[in-house]
Amino acid sequence: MGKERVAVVGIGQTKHQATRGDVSMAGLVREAAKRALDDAAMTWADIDAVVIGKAPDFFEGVMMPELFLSDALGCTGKPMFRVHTAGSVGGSTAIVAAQLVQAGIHERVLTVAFEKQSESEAMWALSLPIPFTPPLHAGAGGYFAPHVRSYIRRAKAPDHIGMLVALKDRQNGLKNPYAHLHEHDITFDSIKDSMMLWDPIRYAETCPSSDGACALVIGNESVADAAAADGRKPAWIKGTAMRSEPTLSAERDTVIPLAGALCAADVYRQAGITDPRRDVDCVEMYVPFSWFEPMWLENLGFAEPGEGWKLTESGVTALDGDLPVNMSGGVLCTNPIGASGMLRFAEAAMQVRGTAGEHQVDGARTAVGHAYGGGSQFFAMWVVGSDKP
Amino acid sequence: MTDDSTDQDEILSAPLIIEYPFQRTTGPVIGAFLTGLRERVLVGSRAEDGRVIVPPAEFDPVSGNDLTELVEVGPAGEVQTWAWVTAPHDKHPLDHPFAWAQIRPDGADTAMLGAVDAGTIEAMSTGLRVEPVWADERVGHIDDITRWVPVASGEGA
Amino acid sequence: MVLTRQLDPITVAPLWPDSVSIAALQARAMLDSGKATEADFAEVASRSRRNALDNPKAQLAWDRSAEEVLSEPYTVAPLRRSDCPPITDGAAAVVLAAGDVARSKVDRPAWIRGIDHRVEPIHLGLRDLTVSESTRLAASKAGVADGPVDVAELHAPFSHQELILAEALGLGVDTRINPSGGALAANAMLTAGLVRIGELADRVMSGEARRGVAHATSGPCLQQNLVCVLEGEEA
Amino acid sequence: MVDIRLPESLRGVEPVRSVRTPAQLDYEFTAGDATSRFLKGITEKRIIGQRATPTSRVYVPPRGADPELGAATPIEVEVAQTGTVTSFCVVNLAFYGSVMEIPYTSALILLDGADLSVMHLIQEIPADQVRIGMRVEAVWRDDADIEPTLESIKYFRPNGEPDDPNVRIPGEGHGTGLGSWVGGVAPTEAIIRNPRTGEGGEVR
Repeated sequence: MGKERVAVVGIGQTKHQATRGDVSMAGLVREAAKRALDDAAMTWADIDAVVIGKAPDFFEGVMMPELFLSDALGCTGKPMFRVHTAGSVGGSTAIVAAQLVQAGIHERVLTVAFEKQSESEAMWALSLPIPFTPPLHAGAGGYFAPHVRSYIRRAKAPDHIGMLVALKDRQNGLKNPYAHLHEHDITFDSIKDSMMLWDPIRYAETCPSSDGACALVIGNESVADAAAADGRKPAWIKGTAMRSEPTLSAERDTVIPLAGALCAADVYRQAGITDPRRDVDCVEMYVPFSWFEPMWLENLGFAEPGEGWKLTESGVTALDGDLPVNMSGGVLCTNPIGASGMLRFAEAAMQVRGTAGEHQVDGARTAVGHAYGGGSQFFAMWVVGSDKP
Repeated sequence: MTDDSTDQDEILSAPLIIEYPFQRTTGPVIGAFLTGLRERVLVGSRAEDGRVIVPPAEFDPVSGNDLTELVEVGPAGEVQTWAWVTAPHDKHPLDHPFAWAQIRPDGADTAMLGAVDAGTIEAMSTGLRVEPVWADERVGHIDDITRWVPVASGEGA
Repeated sequence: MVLTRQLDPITVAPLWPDSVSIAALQARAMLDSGKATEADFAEVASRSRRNALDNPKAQLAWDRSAEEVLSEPYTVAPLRRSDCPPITDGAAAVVLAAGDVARSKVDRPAWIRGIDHRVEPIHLGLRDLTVSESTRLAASKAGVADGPVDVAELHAPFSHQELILAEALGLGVDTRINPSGGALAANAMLTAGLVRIGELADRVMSGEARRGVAHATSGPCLQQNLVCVLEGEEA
Repeated sequence: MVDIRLPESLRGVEPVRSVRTPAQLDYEFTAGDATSRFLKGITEKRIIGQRATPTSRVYVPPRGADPELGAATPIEVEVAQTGTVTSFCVVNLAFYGSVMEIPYTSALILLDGADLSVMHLIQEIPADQVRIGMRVEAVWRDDADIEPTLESIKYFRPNGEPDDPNVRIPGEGHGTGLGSWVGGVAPTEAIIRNPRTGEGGEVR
């Protein structure tokens, strides 16, 4: 079955902060949505359907928050859907929205993802005291740190790689006015001297807890053509893919997850990418702990197994490198969990639209957005391009 | 699941209690509603079609645009629909039989939820006039209204 | 009590209004509007559980008259115990296939002819609780009225909600409503809508129904509604 | 922020900006059949896993199904109380609800005879001396304190055996842990394959 050509024609995000004490949950979500509508030169009435994503309901303690947010997003009388795939949800949500347009069901879909972490604390919600089980999981860091250690051993990576990633992403974040963390005085040594929280993960190698939202308007070919004619460049969606795998499988490779590799292979096939290292101009990937940059470089095919850290070490992934990674500062600078995946997808779209401001990669024509979630069990990716497919 | 002979009595279960404080930011519109409760005042927001919505909607339910005009309503109002709870749950606001009611404060065009302490089901009716009973110590929380009570005849009209 | 957590987190949820009470507000509005009586509610409750006698997967099935239901005390007036759904553990799965794949798997596929999903404001004060505008809109988009409806499987957890939905869907006397017993016979909440689609599909695939409508709901007092039209092929 | 027009009565008073809305929800957690059987074994100080077929992977603790095969795991297998550390982290962070004293070492331990690592504590060794490949053994609570919980194993400690130099890090070198891309080869031809669906490329 043929798919319609679709594009991102509007992008909005909030200023991300530890606590957005000035807005309600609904107000936060609207701040991003309104900016996306303005960017798309549309009003609420122009939207056919709304797709909302966020991570577990426990985080804010509102069950199925899409129900009460429907008023805020102008959903009355419209189709409204909620997507939930843990940390990858922002990416999955954008893909569901894109598919509603690709399938020809709607012409213009607003998609929004958010988290207001200040209303509660995600680490508590991720460490529920499950009966019969020792309380060992100290949040996501406690879960992922052993996998990072496995990577370091398998790849024979030197210790400083994680610190290099943290330094790069925090410095990239300084160029992004929406980023939560703006650490002007960060240095390699300050990262090295920061507390070892979940050995081998240091405090300065972890993501913050943020309040924030991201929104995209996705339109069909005629909507995108009209935007282009109006001087508002669309980001054409060249491929979308989602994959998942069981968390507790004896067959599972937690360093190079199969589902992540299959997701990448699928999205590259759709986008006609045969050598991602050569064909992709920049990548925005989901790196909540710094060591995940080299891990995902391998998982997504930008490097051979065991070689990802060498790209980081040699500066290939720097903003002025050959393959810039996390130009926005990434999850390490901004982590409103439910929105984090969509922020990656949005940054990729901004790059190919040429609207990324100070963190723009010159001449970016093909960009990859990536998100993962759960215990590395959900993966979502898209490839966007400046040229119509 | 693995063996039909499993004795159901051997399936283990244990209480799982989930409790969080949830500190919510209100934004200016809901914040004004809570400020009003603290000051013993009910406020609603005026929608684009002129209706006054209470609790105030932050956004127009039809157009989706921001609503910015807050107006004082009530505090007395009229029961629009109600449900009689014979056996209150321990989380309910009252520990004896009461009515949940959608109450439209005077001057408002929509209703808000409240617990009406009417004594008996016979004392409840659609159209009943009620007024809020304010907590002695109010902090800007929906619980600042401890309950609603019928307005004695001849009062509050 | 968990369902209170889906209401407005600042102005409603802290009051902990339980889901039966919220539904009862809607039932009272139905009575006050003159659109239905408590006897009408009882008829729905009685018919649903009687239909469920033929459904081996139902949780709650019995043969009691509407009069017997009316003699029950109120749970949350004006709702009686029999107007409310049971609390259910359950799951459902449906396999979808397109075109020739569907034809190769079953003799008589239940084709999805239309499906639509619409939402309304969560605040009860912003809605007329005696109608379901989002269901009406979804039914119109899904093309319910484009042909006769032999069977309707409606996700109406409370008896009065069936009456609201039947009106919103424009169902007439020729439509058999909830032959499975509906959500009053088993209500594993977030799967009860999918069960409706499965129940209808079974009837279409078996030839018992030619064309039917399935419905799913979510949120307080039918806030969000999905309508799905299934149709069989004549051999 | 939008400009709000307030009624006269609220002008000049300190506005409410946030509100506390605590919530407590009471659940009854049901362990299910597989976990209940496993925990029954724990009360007898035995560690019992499950597998789908006589040759398939042994899951400890069992979940009742083998996720790769998509099959139930009716065969019970008692595994050893010794195992190998496949990875670990040292937690230096106190967090809400935790009764653990920091720092503590939380490790993935592959019990001898099992195919999936369990997460548990390592003690009786300084945290900075814990190693991948280290051999460990279970230390149980006193008999009187044994309950149907994995906490009846107080922790694991070094058992004195030499490290296992060939420790299998989860997924590595078996199953699908094949890595992904092979230099210069198009990713669509990459050597990755899903053993169940066949999706992906050929096995190297």
